[in-house]
Amino acid sequence: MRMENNSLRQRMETLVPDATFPINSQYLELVVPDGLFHEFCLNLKTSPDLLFDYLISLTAIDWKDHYMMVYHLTSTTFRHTVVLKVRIDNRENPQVETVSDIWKTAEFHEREVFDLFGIRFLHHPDLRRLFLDDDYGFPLRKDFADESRMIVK
Amino acid sequence: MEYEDFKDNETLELLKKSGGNILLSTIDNIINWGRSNSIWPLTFATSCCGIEMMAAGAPRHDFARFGVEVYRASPRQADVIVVAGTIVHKMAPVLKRLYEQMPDPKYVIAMGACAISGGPFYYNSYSVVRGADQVIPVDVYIPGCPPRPEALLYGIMQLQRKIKSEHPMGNGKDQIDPDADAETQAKNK
Amino acid sequence: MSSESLVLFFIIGIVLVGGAVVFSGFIAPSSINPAKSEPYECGIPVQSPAWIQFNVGYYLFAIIYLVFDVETVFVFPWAVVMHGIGMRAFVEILIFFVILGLGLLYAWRKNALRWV
Amino acid sequence: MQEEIVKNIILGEDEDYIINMGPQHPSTHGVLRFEVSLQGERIKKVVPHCGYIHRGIEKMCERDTYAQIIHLPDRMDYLSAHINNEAVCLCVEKALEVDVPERVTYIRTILDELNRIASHQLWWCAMGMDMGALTTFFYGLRDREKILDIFEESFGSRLIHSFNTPGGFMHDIHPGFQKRIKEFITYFRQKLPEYDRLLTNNVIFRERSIDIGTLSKDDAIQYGVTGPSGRGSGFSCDVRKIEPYGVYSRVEFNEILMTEGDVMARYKVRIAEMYESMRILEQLVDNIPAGDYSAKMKAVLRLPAGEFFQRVETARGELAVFIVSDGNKSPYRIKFRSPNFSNLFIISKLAEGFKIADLVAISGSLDLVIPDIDR
Repeated sequence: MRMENNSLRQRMETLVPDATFPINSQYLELVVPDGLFHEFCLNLKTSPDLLFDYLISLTAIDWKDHYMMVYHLTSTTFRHTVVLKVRIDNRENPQVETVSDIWKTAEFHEREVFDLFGIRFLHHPDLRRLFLDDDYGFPLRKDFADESRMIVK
Repeated sequence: MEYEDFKDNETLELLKKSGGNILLSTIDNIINWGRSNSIWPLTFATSCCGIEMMAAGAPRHDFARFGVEVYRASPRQADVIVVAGTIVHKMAPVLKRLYEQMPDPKYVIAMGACAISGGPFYYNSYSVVRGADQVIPVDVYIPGCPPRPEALLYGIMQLQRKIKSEHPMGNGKDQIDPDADAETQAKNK
Repeated sequence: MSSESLVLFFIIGIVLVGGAVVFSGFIAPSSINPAKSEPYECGIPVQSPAWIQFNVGYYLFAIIYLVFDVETVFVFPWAVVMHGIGMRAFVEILIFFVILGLGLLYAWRKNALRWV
Repeated sequence: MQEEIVKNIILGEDEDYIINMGPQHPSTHGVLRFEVSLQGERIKKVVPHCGYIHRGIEKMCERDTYAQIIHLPDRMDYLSAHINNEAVCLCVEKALEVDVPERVTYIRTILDELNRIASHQLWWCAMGMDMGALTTFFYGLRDREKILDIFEESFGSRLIHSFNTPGGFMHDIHPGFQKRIKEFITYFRQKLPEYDRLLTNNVIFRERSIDIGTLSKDDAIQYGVTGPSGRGSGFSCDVRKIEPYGVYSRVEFNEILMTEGDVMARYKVRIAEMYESMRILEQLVDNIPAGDYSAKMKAVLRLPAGEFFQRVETARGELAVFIVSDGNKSPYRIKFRSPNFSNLFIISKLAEGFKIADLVAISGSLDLVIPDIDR
């Protein structure tokens, strides 16, 4: 049965106690510590009353001092949606657990995020760059600059 | 476009003037007539201009009327490569190799703002080549984003005129570049 | 169909084809560059060599096609003279077809025709 | 080097024969490279390589204002250009809590459906051409020109017409808009069965599309294959039904779902969707409410700080626009969840074991537009 945001929120609090819930007008949003992130995702997908089986989109945001991974998940049976976030503080070598074994589409979204942000995903089947060639920088980082190719207006 | 002003506007005068004795020999005329009236394009569409190129090949704006009969899939049988769409740094060597694998005489039409100068992606894009002429020599530029099929037809007509003023047998003078300085013109004469 | 017109027909064929080839070779500009001699593979340098072992099924198909192609070559001269000879020629060609039909049946039974 | 080649010839079997169905190939609908490792004619493995048209649109958007961003999603999926435009406008309007006049939502939904029919028509002609039926190319594009005339009359441009701005339209539609749509519908109502007779019941087409490249439902969900490609195998992912936007909640249409999941099922879903789109058009075209064509908007829009997510159903699947704004005039980060990106990577799973000619049919049935993959 479709769970509204607040009932969904209680369910999440039972699952991962120290998640923070930033305000979001549309969907339930929660930031999960990356320690137990992978096992929490597995829980989201398999527990019978949640069944988040469709990963809409997976992306990253560069907040200059830390990265924020954003996962939009929804369930095709119950039609409720949740926005999952993981904070990555390490700037030089950003790493996060992969979810490609839970949602197959994440394998390619993660390769794209690696290509454009440089965030490595642990245990990813084949983490190669998708669009750019290997020696190129990571363009979507805020501190990216490339005078030779980019004319900035 | 009426046939009269297609026949002689100022660019054709420029071509005539720059061609030295424009009086082409009959062989030149025959060869140019054959080449200009059957230009086969290569199916090379990277993005949106490709759809307008397909529309130009479709029943309404059918450019088979101008001799551009059929899209050839391989460069070995194509005469003109219509660069329709954005050229990206990863695609530039591919375009270069395709251009080199085309048999002579070969021509290039840069269709759309992206192929002319990078178009809407000129600023702030780290991976767009600003214009196909940085990769291969371009004969005709067709502005527009995407240009209408009629614009592509007009571009092909311009290419046909350009072919008609060539000297394949080389017995005309070398092309005197009108705005080159006097000294090189004298040398050419 | 006297033989002179056959010879004349043959010569005109040679002249036209040869002329076109020579004329185009004469007037066509040629630009030699390294990429031109490379095999064309959608704009990407070729990765794996073409000298690999293919399935034998393709070879069998080619041979069977060749047999029946040659068969049609025999039928053409027969068709020209068939009217003169009459019924006897018809029976001969039937026997010819039956023998080749048996060959086809044998190939079919041996699964040579199953596309790999 | 010499003996190495000889060794290869003798061994031969272990090393695959790799062919590039490369960037310049008529059946890849753009610049996408399939690295196909073959055994005779049978495909062992397909590895898609993209990036040949990656223009860095998401990086560009971080420097443009919202009115400028509207023109970039058009160049991503140019066949559903209007729907991409509308996605960004809806997201901006949701962030600014602007209530758009009723007339605008009606016309936007009409344009969505017209764009969907035009895109399906072009898919139909490209797929037929890929599988050898050249007549579909001419029939499909001939009828598509009728829709492009409607767009051209109201917006001035045919394919990419950036007519949407946050808050409404740049100018009102042409008075003859409704008349032309009604003409088009009566014209296309007789033509669509003709398409059916031409290709759907064609023996060669059926032979090459039934039980080819079957996609199971949970694979479709796992890989996020949305749109008609996903609905061909039963995955009900129509955003017009799940999160209705525009007038879709008040319009009565049904979502086409097939279960076989092969090339023929995806084909049938798209043909049936053209009928559904015409049904929606008929319900909307007569009762476009009067009113002004745009809400009052400031010149430079500044979204409040926060994150906004808008899902839209394009002709190829679900496009989601995710704008992260920190309050100034250009977004801090914008992410387009493009439908073709997820639809593409299923092909390596679908094409295994089939012949290389079937790879053309499968990629035709997935209806890929490559700049939408690379952005």
